[in-house]
Amino acid sequence: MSEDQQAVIEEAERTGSEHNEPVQQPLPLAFINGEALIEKPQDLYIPPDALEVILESFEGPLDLLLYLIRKQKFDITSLPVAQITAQYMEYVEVMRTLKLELAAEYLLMAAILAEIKSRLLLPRRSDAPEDEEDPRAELIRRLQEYELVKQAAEDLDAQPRLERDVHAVQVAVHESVQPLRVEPEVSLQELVLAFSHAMKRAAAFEHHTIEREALSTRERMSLILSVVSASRYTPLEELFTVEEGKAGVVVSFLAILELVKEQLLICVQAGPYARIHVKLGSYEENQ
Amino acid sequence: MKKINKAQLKQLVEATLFVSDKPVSKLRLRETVLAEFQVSDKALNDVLKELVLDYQPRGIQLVEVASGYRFQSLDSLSPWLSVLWQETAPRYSRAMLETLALIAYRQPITRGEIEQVRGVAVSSNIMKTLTERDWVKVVGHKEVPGRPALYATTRTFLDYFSLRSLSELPSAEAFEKMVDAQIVDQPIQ
Amino acid sequence: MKKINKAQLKQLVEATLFVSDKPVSKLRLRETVLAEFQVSDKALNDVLKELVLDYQPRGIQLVEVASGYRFQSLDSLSPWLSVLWQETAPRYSRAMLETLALIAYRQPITRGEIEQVRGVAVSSNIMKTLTERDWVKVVGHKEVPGRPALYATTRTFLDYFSLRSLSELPSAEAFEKMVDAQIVDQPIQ
Repeated sequence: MSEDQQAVIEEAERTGSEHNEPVQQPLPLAFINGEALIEKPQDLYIPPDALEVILESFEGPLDLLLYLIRKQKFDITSLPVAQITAQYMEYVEVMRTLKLELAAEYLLMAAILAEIKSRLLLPRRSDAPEDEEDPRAELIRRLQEYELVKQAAEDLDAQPRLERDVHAVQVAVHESVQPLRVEPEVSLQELVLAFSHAMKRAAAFEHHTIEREALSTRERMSLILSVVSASRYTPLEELFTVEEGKAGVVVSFLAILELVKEQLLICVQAGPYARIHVKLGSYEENQ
Repeated sequence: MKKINKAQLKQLVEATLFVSDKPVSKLRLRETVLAEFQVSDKALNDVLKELVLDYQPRGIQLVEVASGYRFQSLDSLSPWLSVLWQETAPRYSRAMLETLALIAYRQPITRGEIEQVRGVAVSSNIMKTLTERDWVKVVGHKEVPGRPALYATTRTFLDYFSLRSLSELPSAEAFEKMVDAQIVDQPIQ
Repeated sequence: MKKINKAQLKQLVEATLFVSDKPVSKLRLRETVLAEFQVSDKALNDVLKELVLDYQPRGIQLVEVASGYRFQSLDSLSPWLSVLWQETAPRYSRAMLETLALIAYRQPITRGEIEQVRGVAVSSNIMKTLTERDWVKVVGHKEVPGRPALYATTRTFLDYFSLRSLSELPSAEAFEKMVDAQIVDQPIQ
């Protein structure tokens, strides 16, 4: 039982006993089976308002039993069933009268207590096995277990807790920290498929004739474009790399022809056998 | 893999623990900020130990919880720090704490088993709150009629209560004794 | 007003700056955590100065900004800390892939030419994304009215697809044959 609840009960007991000064005729506490209950339960008297609070403060019949046992300073293992049952019943009766909705668990426990009591009263049969279990054993075990859980819950509550006892620290990052963008992955297959889709669609819509060109030529076209300038003439031979061999020279030559055809490149030659120069731009513009 | 000197390693680890919104494990350090560096286990452990010591006299502490390392304010300062927040930290009912404790100590456990020990029904609200806070999760179903859900606690629960593992739970020993005693007592079952 | 010694004041101010999600001004310190203490301006200034100095060699720094003091990570650590914030970009759209494919297979090509083949406008966003990823670049301008940019693929593009040169790009026809062959080859599945 937490300190809070203990305080509520103690407060209730104190005000209760004051309220119960024998100066005036005591009002009936409750009506049980039509009879006025004037006498307070043996261990304490709780005013009706406080009872509800207390009732809510018990976490069930085991909690109430534990409270009664502790209050009388009994040892759980010796569980004096007769006394505990009597006190428990008084509580339950009062609860039942004052609070309409008494959890069924309380009544179930009352039945269990009554059963244990009756078994204890019965004389032990002579042919009973030696190791016959004490009828209280199961209840004692449950009470011990529940007491442990209750303690564990209190311990858990006392554990340093985020938000209440400790606060997590989070420091801002310097503004130069930029989130790292993970770019989507693309497979070569996707790329080829996309090209094939685009071309098929183009063919279907426009009856485009798509010329086949060696990719190496187109790549070389890009390369040449990035090398030559619009303002300055570049000697043609600078666009060939001897180390590439014949095939490479042919690719470069085809790329240059293609660029001239597409009017991206201008070729000029000052006279027969003179050096050929190229620059960006189209003939039309230059004329 | 690049080399990194100890001073730089310490600064990088320190800054990472500070800017992260969750506890950071050694594994996560290695997978993120330390990915390109060659760092021995010993070097990393040494740096973490040093950081724990460095902050011992300060207003915040470096602690290890279930999912990694985290900086947190000194608990003795909480009475003053709490004025920084409009809302006070939630208080949890005994029913909630007892249910949580049972799940923590007896996991995996069904709702029926919790009710048996507590002697009262467990409200659905409690299970909902515990699940929503990500303190408790369903880890399976018991193979009995109705296949009731089996509950267990999460890493978030341990982190929240500043625990590294379940074995650090208070009164864990008492629980084990109790369970052992029961097993001895009930050999027939 | 209670007294507070300097060590405690320093711890409390430090913890407050750490747990706050916004910069904290001296006024706010006085109105919240220090409300019940008697603290001189000098004492508060001294403590803040000391904290700034304490953190100078560390992975985070205490800095004063417009609205108060705050801790922030050391700027030189930014390149590594960036890894902690990863954003996964969404998958590329079909329009994006087709544009990239056309640039790869038909380079150098203008945006107008891509639009002609695809039959729809190419959004500036697509060109921007491809350029930012450094897969595509402008290699020149076509000498026609408007001088449109000519796009080509980059070395980064080739590296990404593990190609030594564009000539290694499979031709669409060959690729389709391969796909067909696979379908014929695996009739059972």
